[in-house]
Amino acid sequence: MTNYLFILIGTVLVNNIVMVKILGLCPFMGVSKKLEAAISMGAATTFVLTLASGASYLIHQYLLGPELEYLTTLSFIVVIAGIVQFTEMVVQRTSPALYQVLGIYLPLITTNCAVLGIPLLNVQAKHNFMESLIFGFGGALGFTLVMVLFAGNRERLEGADVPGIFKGSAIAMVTGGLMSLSFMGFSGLVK
Amino acid sequence: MRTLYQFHGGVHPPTNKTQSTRTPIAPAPLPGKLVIPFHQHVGNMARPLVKAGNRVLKGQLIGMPEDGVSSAVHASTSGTISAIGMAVVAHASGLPDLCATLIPDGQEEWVTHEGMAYRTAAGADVRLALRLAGVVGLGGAVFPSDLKLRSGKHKIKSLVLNGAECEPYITCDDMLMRERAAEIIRGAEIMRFMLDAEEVLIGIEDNKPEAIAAMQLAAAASDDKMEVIVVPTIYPSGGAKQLMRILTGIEIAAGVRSTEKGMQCFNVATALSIYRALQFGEPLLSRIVTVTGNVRNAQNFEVLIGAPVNELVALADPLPDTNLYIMGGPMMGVPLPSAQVSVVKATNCIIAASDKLFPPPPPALPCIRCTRCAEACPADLQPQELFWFAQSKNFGKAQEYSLFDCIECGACSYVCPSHIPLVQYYRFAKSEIRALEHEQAAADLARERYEFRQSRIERDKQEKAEKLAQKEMTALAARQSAATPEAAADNSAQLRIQAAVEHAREQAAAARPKNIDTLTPRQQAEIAEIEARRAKAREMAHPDAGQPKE
Amino acid sequence: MLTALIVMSGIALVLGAVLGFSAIKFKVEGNPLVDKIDAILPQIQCGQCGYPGCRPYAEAIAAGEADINRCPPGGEEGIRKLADLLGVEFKPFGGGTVQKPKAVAFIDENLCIGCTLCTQACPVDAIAGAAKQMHTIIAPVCTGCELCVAPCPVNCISMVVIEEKITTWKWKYPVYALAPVRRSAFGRAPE
Amino acid sequence: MLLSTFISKPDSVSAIMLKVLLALLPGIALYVWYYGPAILVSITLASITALATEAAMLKLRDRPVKPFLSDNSALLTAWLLALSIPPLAPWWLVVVGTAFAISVAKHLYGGLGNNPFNPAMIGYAVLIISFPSHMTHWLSPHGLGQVELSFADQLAYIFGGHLPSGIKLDAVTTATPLDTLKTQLQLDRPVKEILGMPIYGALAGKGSEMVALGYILGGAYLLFKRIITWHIPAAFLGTLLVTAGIFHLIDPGHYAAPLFHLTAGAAMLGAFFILTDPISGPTTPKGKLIFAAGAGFLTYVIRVFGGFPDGVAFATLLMNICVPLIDAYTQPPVFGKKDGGAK
Repeated sequence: MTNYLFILIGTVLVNNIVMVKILGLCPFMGVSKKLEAAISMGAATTFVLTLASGASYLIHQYLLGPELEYLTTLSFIVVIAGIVQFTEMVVQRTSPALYQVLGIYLPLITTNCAVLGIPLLNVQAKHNFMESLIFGFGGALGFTLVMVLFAGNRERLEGADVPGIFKGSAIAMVTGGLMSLSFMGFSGLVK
Repeated sequence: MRTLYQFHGGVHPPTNKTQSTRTPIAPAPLPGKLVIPFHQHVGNMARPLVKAGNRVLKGQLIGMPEDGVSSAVHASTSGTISAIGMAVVAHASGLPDLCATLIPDGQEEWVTHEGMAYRTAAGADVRLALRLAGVVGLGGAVFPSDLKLRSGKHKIKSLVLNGAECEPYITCDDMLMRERAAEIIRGAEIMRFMLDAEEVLIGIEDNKPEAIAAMQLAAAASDDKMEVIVVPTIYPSGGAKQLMRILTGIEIAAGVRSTEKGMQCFNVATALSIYRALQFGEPLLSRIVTVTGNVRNAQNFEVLIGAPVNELVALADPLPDTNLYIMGGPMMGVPLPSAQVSVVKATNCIIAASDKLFPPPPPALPCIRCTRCAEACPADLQPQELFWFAQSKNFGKAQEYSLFDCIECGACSYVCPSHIPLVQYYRFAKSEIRALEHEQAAADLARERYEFRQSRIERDKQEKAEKLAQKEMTALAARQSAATPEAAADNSAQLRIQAAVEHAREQAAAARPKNIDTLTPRQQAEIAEIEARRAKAREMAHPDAGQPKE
Repeated sequence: MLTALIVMSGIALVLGAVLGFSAIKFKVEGNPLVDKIDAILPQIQCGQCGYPGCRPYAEAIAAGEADINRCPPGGEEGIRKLADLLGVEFKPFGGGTVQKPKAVAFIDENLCIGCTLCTQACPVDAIAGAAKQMHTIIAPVCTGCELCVAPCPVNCISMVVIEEKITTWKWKYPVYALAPVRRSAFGRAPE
Repeated sequence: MLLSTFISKPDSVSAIMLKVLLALLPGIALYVWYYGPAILVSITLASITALATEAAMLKLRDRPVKPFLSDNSALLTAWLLALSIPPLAPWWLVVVGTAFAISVAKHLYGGLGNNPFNPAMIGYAVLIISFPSHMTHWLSPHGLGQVELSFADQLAYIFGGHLPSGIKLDAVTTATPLDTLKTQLQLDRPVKEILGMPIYGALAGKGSEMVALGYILGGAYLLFKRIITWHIPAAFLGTLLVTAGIFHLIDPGHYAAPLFHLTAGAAMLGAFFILTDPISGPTTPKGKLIFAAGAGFLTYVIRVFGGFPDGVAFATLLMNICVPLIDAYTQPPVFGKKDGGAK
């Protein structure tokens, strides 16, 4: 049980997928202008990532096996793309407002490297099924947390007297960097 | 002892009131010219009833209240109207507005007037009398008083009389209460009667002991349940909502009427003018104005509405380094665009300002979020957030943070260590939001009209097509049914003639000018002239049309 | 090799089946985006965008055929709102469009010949008048689109800029003064 | 034309910042008393760097230099940073940290009033991640080092990097009390025994606990002058106390007493001077409590379980990130819209 807790804390804070592993920067920069959009993006990613972690574990464990190891990345991409498509259709049907907010970013979850990265890390770390699920969920939770915090800061930064050339993405990048610096404070917390 | 409540925040600026309370209220002499704006109150502008050259009597109605929220405007003295036109008025914009210029004849000849028995008259009649007497709130809001004297469906428990006068420098209500307490109490009795209120609470700040004593004496003589309540000196205790909170503990949110909570609040000077209007039939022609600041003899004057500010200030002997006049107090007042503007019903105080009296603030620095403003805000707002959104023009967020609950009291600007003109930002954001809302309403209306037009055009097209189809059908039927070609030709010719007649009739109806039955000869002449001009225009537009062809 | 082919096509088959099923199950009709865009447009129906009205322009934007910066009456604020809604970057006005001050049409009634050409042109029925009668603009509903100006055969329609009155006056943005504020003395020194 | 309020309280940003600087003096005085005047060198260095960077950035950004240079905010950043790094740090360390703090953490965001992070703590975080070894050599308090350096020797080291021949750096410096506790605990020694080492005083580090007392004094002055409110110090110290207390109760042999944590490291400096920075902190009373409580908890976690010797800086930065959300969700009800607002 503590093992699971450590994996969760580890993925959410210590080895945060965005702040420490520097994965998934595309939606991190793209969908963090508005708080609501960031929350929705986080929720959608959490859904996809948890599902993808579980599915990819099953595929890797039972379908591929050691002799088809070289198909790992390929098959993961296909599965993730499928799950994202599925999510998109569900969201569009069940919550048009959310669909509107997420806009073009929903399909972009497919190309979110964090979503591919986490299943691959799972394989690398030789996690079992439960561990893979929690690792995926924790990673997505960490992603959501950082997205929401970042969006809050960006909304506030809109009113700041940022020098002309740093307006927009540039200052957002700087902020992301300083946030990453802050998250380094967690290093060493979970070995 | 009554329990008093507190409102959040508030500030203690130096009061500077003693300068202008040393001498009693003095009547200001008749000025050489009065400029009376037709829009002195909240709501619609009054409609002018006089023309240039008319002689008017003192108290004569010259501006008729328009529909809804509006109030009357009167000639403040007898004389001749020399002009009706645009003139710069006492407004922060410095823009001109419609005014009547009145040259006094010095006779002070009153129009016939008499009081009314308000206790026996119908409530609506009493309110109409007040509306026609131009009685508006004299505390600065200038909201027509008659509209506030309807108890409506809510039971009014407390009538609050506002004598707090918390703004620094201003003493007009203080002096009025000292000298005319009895009349104010009479006015309060009238209002209590009209609202059927249980009690009258008169709130006065504890820095006006003479006024408190006078009012207590007068209130004791009244048969109504009246209580003079001494409230601690803190700005802005004179804000209607803040005073009601202090006296009753009840807070009235923005957009909520105080009557819903069983209260109504009036300024003491308004009570006096209500009394004068109903007891003697005297409309609101003058008010008490404090003239203070950078002057040698600060004093309160009874001034006719429309008197020019420079003539008024001259009575108090302003010092030579005066470079600005402020209408109102130093916290909420507005700088006057010119010294030539006239005193209006909202003018409670004129402060002569100089750089020495009110030193220009040091440069404004960015907000450091120290939250002194939030601690001082009597409306429990977060001024630093409002400022952040207003300065970045993020109006949606500003509204989310309750921008419109701001009463613009200036307590935040007063305490700001960065010297940011905060209220200024809120006023800017508020007027922008109002304009945007107005634009949105206009866009909605335009969309509606556009869609209606589209559907009408569509319908017309369809009807035309149907008619055409029908015509063809009948024609076809006629052709088929007609035994002889002659009959058929007859038929179609008949149809054609009928259509032509109808068309002509239609055209005639369309071209005939309307409303010509009851025209005066002059109007008829005008129409003829227009027709001639039109013919000429037609000629100009089609030069070859009228010319004989060669 | 064969197993790899079988595995991959198996994954593809399963995903295809799931997606195909959900495409039927979660079908969504209509496009609410057009309404949202239309709500932002100023409804002046001026056609300066190159489309015959606001709604056609909204449809073109939703279909991705038109840029968001082609509505001069909407102003920069309008472009910003559209950019927010569609999740795209703000663009300045393009295609030589200029923002003009708000105005309403005015018919010189001395010259009007009552030809009704302008009433036919007006998209919001803001011109009153029948054939051979002089026409009048109903100023409160006039959107200032200028569509009536060109058709007039006698050039009797002009655009009158709406002037600021006390009732429409707006407080100005405070100048963020970093130099000490000097009070501007009014025209004449007080006597 | 001047349109808003015509009168204002005689107060200014520079006066507020000056009072905060004044409040730091007792702590600095005790610092000098226990550790020698080297700290004054780094404070001076940091101040000069801060003012120079500020002026350069203002010029680059085309903003008036004078009003901002005289607002004392750059000086405050410099002082706080100088007090957070070892006094015997080489000159370039101070300069790099301060310049980074002022230019990136402050001016890229628009200067005074706009920075979302505490600039001094950004400077500290950059230094401890980039130059960890330089950041752990703290001067030993008087009487504890094997050798005492003269002021001239200290200057020579700060600016030249040379110690007098025959003296090793380890002979004049030591790890901080918090750091020592952490490394000794890894050797499985009980807390009680570790705290018996000569660098420890009555509550925490010898000398450093007295400096903390100086900060408390300064904090009291700030509270008295109403520059800061009670919310942040109380919530921060309270949470730190409670968290440390719980762990201490669970295993007194492994977790130091709560009072140790209150007086060790930068806890007091953080409570009264760092977390109370209004610009990067929340503005609502409830928000201040949440912010400071979060910082207190994170400080303890990073200190005790994390990889860095102290947690105040990182806890401050992590809570800085949360400020916009904390503010947004702790807005107090406005006039007339309170629950049960009628009476």
